[in-house]
Amino acid sequence: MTRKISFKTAINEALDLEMTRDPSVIMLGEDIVGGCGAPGEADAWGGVLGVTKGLYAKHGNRLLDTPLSESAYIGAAIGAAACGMRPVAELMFIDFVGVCFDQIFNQAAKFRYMFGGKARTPVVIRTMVGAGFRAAAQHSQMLTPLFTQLPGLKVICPSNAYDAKGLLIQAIRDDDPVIFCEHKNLYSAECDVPAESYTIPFGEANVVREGKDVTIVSYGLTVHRALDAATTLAQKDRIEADVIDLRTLSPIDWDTVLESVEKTGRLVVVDEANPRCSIATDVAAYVAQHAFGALKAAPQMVTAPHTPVPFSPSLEDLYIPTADAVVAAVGKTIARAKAA
Amino acid sequence: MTRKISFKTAINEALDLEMTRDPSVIMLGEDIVGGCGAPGEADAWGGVLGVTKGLYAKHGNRLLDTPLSESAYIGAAIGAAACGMRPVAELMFIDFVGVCFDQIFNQAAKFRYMFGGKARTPVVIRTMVGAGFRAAAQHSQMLTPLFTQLPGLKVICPSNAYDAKGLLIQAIRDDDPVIFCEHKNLYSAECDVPAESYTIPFGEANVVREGKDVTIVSYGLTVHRALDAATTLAQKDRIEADVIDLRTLSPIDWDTVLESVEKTGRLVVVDEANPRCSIATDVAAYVAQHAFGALKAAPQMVTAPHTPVPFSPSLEDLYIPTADAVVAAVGKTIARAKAA
Amino acid sequence: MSNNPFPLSSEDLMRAYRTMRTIRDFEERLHVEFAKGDIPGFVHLYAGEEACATGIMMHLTDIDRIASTHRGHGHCIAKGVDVHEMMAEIYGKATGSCRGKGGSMHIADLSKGMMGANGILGAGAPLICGAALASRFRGDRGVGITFFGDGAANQGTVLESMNLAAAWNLPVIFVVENNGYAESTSVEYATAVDSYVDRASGFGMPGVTVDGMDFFAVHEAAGEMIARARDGGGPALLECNVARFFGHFEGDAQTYKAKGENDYNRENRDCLKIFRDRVCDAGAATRHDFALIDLEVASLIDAAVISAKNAALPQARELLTDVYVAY
Amino acid sequence: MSNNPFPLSSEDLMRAYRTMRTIRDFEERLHVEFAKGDIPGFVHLYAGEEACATGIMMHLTDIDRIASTHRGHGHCIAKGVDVHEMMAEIYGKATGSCRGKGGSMHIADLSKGMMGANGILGAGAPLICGAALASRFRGDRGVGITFFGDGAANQGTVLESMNLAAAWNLPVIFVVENNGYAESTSVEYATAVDSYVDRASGFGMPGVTVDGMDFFAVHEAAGEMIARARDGGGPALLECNVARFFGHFEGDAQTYKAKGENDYNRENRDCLKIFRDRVCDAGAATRHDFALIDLEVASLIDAAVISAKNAALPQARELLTDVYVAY
Ligand SMILES: Cc1ncc(C[n+]2csc(CCOP(=O)(O)OP(=O)(O)O)c2C)c(N)n1
Ligand SMILES: Cc1ncc(C[n+]2csc(CCOP(=O)(O)OP(=O)(O)O)c2C)c(N)n1
Ligand SMILES: [Mg+2]
Ligand SMILES: [Mg+2]
Repeated sequence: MTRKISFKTAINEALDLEMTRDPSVIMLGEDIVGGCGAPGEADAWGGVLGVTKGLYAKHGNRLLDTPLSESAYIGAAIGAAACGMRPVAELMFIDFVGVCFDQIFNQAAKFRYMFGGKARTPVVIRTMVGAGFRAAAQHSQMLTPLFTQLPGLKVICPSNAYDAKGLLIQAIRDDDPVIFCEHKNLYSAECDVPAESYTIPFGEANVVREGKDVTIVSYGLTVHRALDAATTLAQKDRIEADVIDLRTLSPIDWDTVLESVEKTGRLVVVDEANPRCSIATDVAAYVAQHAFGALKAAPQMVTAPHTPVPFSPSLEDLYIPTADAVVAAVGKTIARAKAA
Repeated sequence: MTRKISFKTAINEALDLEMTRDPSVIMLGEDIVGGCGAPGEADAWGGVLGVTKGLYAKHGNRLLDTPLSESAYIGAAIGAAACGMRPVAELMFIDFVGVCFDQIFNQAAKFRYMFGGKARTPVVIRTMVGAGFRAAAQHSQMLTPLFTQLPGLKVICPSNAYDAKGLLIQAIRDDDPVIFCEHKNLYSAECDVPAESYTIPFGEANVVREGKDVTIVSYGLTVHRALDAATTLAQKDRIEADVIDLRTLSPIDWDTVLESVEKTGRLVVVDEANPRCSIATDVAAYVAQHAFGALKAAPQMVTAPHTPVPFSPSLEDLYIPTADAVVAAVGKTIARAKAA
Repeated sequence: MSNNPFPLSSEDLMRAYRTMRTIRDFEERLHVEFAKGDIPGFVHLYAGEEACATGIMMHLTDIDRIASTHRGHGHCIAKGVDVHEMMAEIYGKATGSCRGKGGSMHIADLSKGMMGANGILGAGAPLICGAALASRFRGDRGVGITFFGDGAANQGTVLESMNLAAAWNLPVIFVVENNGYAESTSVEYATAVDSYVDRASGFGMPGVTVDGMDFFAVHEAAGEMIARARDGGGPALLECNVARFFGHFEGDAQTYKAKGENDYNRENRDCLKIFRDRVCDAGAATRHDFALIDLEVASLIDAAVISAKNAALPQARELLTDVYVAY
Repeated sequence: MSNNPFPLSSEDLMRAYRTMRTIRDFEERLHVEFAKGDIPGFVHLYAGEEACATGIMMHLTDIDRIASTHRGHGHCIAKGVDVHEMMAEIYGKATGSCRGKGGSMHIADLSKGMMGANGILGAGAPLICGAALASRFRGDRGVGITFFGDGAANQGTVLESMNLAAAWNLPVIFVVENNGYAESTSVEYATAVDSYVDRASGFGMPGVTVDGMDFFAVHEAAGEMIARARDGGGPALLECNVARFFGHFEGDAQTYKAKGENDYNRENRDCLKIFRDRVCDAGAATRHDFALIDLEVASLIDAAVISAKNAALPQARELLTDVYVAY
């Protein structure tokens, strides 16, 4: 059965299904239940934005509210994973990673290698990413490049409710540490989602729009900006864009990207992260190295500026790459090709 | 007066000169004095590899050994910087950043922006980077991309004693937070260094070898691998490489890189970091976007593999990009150009 | 006034009241304005906890530094940050303390010794150790105060900083504002101790718990600690038991609180009422004196809201400035 | 043996001695081999502290888990990790515990409940909380032990974990191996307290300090704590005062130590001597029994070194394997 549900509900459903299916799945996080031990309602919050609401009622103490000690409880999730559980830990905002980064990148990510292949650490770290919430510099970052850089981690960033559900179920069943990035400005976005359980494999990008003139690669929220840009381009300039939603950043589906560029000869990468050492540079550089012959014009990168995220709405609205910026970048790839 | 001194001595000299010149310079770090309060010699260690040895004798309690609490003392250095001091904090190995990352990337890096331009945070974080020391997965990383990604930080990584001294003095005088990366396998490498004080501005790459056929861009230890490769290429194949030592990764000297590629039409980037979202992708992507017309062949990236650093010498020796790998990558740019 | 039994002059008493009243009105007004939908982002209100910020800050001058939290408006006001600029900042306007770039969670004014509200729990503790260290190197006798909640008290950063401050004998006061909740999680759930003061001795510093709704109790305990730290006596831990009158942030339905909890606190634990009653009962001021301040403050807050609303948003070019001093 | 006044059977006494002797010989031999230049990387020796690891580990089985430190050889041996594989790992050989990829600072054997030495100070504490949590969910009555030094005791990670373990009433024992130094920095410099046990009550758990050079003292204190934790009584803190006989790592000139400090410790605080003398004096075993073990262990270590030296290095393709289970 397929219904229209929100991204938030899809996440909740994925967690519910996996907790029901597999008793080794547990959840840890700040206020993911909410109000444990307080005089009021026990299932009060269900996470800071209500994403995990209702799960405590069903799964009881397999959900644990935590003290405000990210190193301790993210590390505990990792330790429990190394001992056979499948914990899903919530790092409320990815921006908080600075207080628990070691457990993620030196412990979880490296156990298997350091221990000569003798460890498995099936932990999922769910975390909110991205700007647009007026949440300012320390609650709005798109830190996907930092995690993608690091061997031993898998990095997922879905753009819609359908993918969110399938990728999260996959993440929970996956035997490696997964950083699961949920864009807070997508939480209320709805789409058709089956009620049943299903998985989406890692490393398979989604071609969300087909076209022959230019390849636009993105992930997360900016996939929608890319699609808006593609619509404008089609309507105004009869330019047909292939729009690729990477969905998973590590592993990444190079084949789909290369195939598209072989067809279109033009590449625009749209990334909400800051520009340096970003997903944008990652994709542009890979394509330049591996599909140079196919490129008819310089690859273009559309990213956030090299600045922290500003608070004021007037500035934040300029921060996330806009559809206009994508259109302009596509224009450059076409103009240059013509000029060449 | 110019003498041959080691990278290590050059760092020590820079610190000594700046502490002498400016009373607001203080130093904090684990065992940077060594043995404070112990019955033995007070200036026992001078840092884990002796880099700061002797400075306590000269500058006394302006050097502080710290408890093993990186968040607390790196944060204290940042706080003191925001209050008008110029602290130089030592993070023994860059790999330890996981226990104090927040203070660096959410505090130091963002103060100025978040506070509307009303803060200055002139802190330097000196730290050891890189593999080759048989120090295994948690003491050998080249995490330069993580810091370069983040707006608000400056990232420096010198390849020789001369640059180390001039760049460190510049870093201490600089008004922004600087991550100063010292490759542990360069510490004993010597070159000519003036005894006097001098600075090297940030954002100026160094063309360490001139050639017309291919541009090789690198930084830190791998500059030497690039130079070795260039020598081989010249001797064996009469290929003359321009070798660019970036020296500072953020800011980065795009002009010098672009100028060279305009001349040579071929680019190889050599980076000891892991491949994804690396300095290699950063440079390759930037060049592809901004000098596409000049490129005669696909830009090539030579990096560490997407793995943690292995312990065993037999594996670690394969980990850091070798001169042979650089030669092979150059070969590809030439072969492809010929084939095209 | 001859019949003043308090350890503060009558001017200081009225100054303290004015500060508390300013915080209260600022927050109550934000609550109203937020509900209208005009205020962007997350807003955490300090209403209820005014005596804590004020009782401590009465001992400080601009040379002393504080590091605040996500719930920072009260600390800012008590430390002397301009109320108009604060309000404008919360509205995201170019006239704000941070020119609109920081917002509620990042208000700072280094010239007043206010090192910033902070969106990261516990992050202020190391920073204030650095401020105290700077004071020591400069010999300016400045002290540093770091505030954190009962939740943030469990951040490693805070705990490390206590050890650092004790090991280095830094002039730092660690202030736990224990309002019983971290978001929706109770302090009883998050720790296995009755009081955070139990931790002080484990780091080698004295600790005291006070009723944080009682200005005089806070003022006295803080005064002793601050004087001691200023004279080289080292750090201390002050736990203030307080109540927050609103939710964790604006929009919080507060279902985790007991029924009637807020009403009870407003009725019986309002630091402003308690202060006013005690001062009036002692005859050190009249209800009229207080009423005058109430009026003044009301119009200050009114003016701040009006000017914040009318102020311009930052211009597009501001997006790219202030990342570095030079780059 | 009828005249055994100890709370261990005579087999267990000899097992404890064998463990301590194995650790000692392993470390003394590494010291010698390192000086020859054959051993790559950093090596931190545990010699001197054997009674601590052994006294604790005697209470554990494979279901119980430990998280170790950079100075991990002793913990590994006491937890039952294969000595041959350990030695090969330290030489970077393909036959090592981690197939040569980890080295001294990353020896692990999850099948023995040994969750890894660790190159990051304090990092084991959260991990062991997770192990204990897993035990609770599985109902297997397993306990977790996390070791850290007097230096690492000041890492926020460790302090946070104490609160977490207490709040969740986890079966975790926090063991501070206080050898007086963190690298070259003394514990007196790095803290303002006499004992780390002063911190236990601040997190809501009991704490005990023992002479960590006395196997029986460690064994008794640990036994009580572990039994209590196993029965759901929650976490505890055990401080073992020990001495390291060598430098921080091999190559350390130890100039920060007092003159004669190492000699004094070897003479008067050698846990092996103390143990042997007490057991012999009580008549629970003879010097001959001990000498036999000494011989056995010596040949075990010899064999381990020889086979490690002769073993093959990992092959090139190993560089790229074991990053993920599947990618
Ligand atoms: C490192 C970090 N973790 C989590 C959060 C999210 N967060 C913001 S406020 C808060 C609760 C803080 O509780 P407490 O410290 O008691 O302060 P109070 O809100 O009660 O004043 C949480 C969990 C954060 N900002 N930073
Ligand atoms: C987070 C972190 N900081 C610093 C280091 C470097 N380091 C390794 S061992 C050590 C000293 C540890 O002292 P202690 O905890 O007392 O253990 P001991 O060596 O005495 O057994 C230091 C500073 C590290 N490995 N990790
Ligand atoms: Mg609270
Ligand atoms: Mg020690």
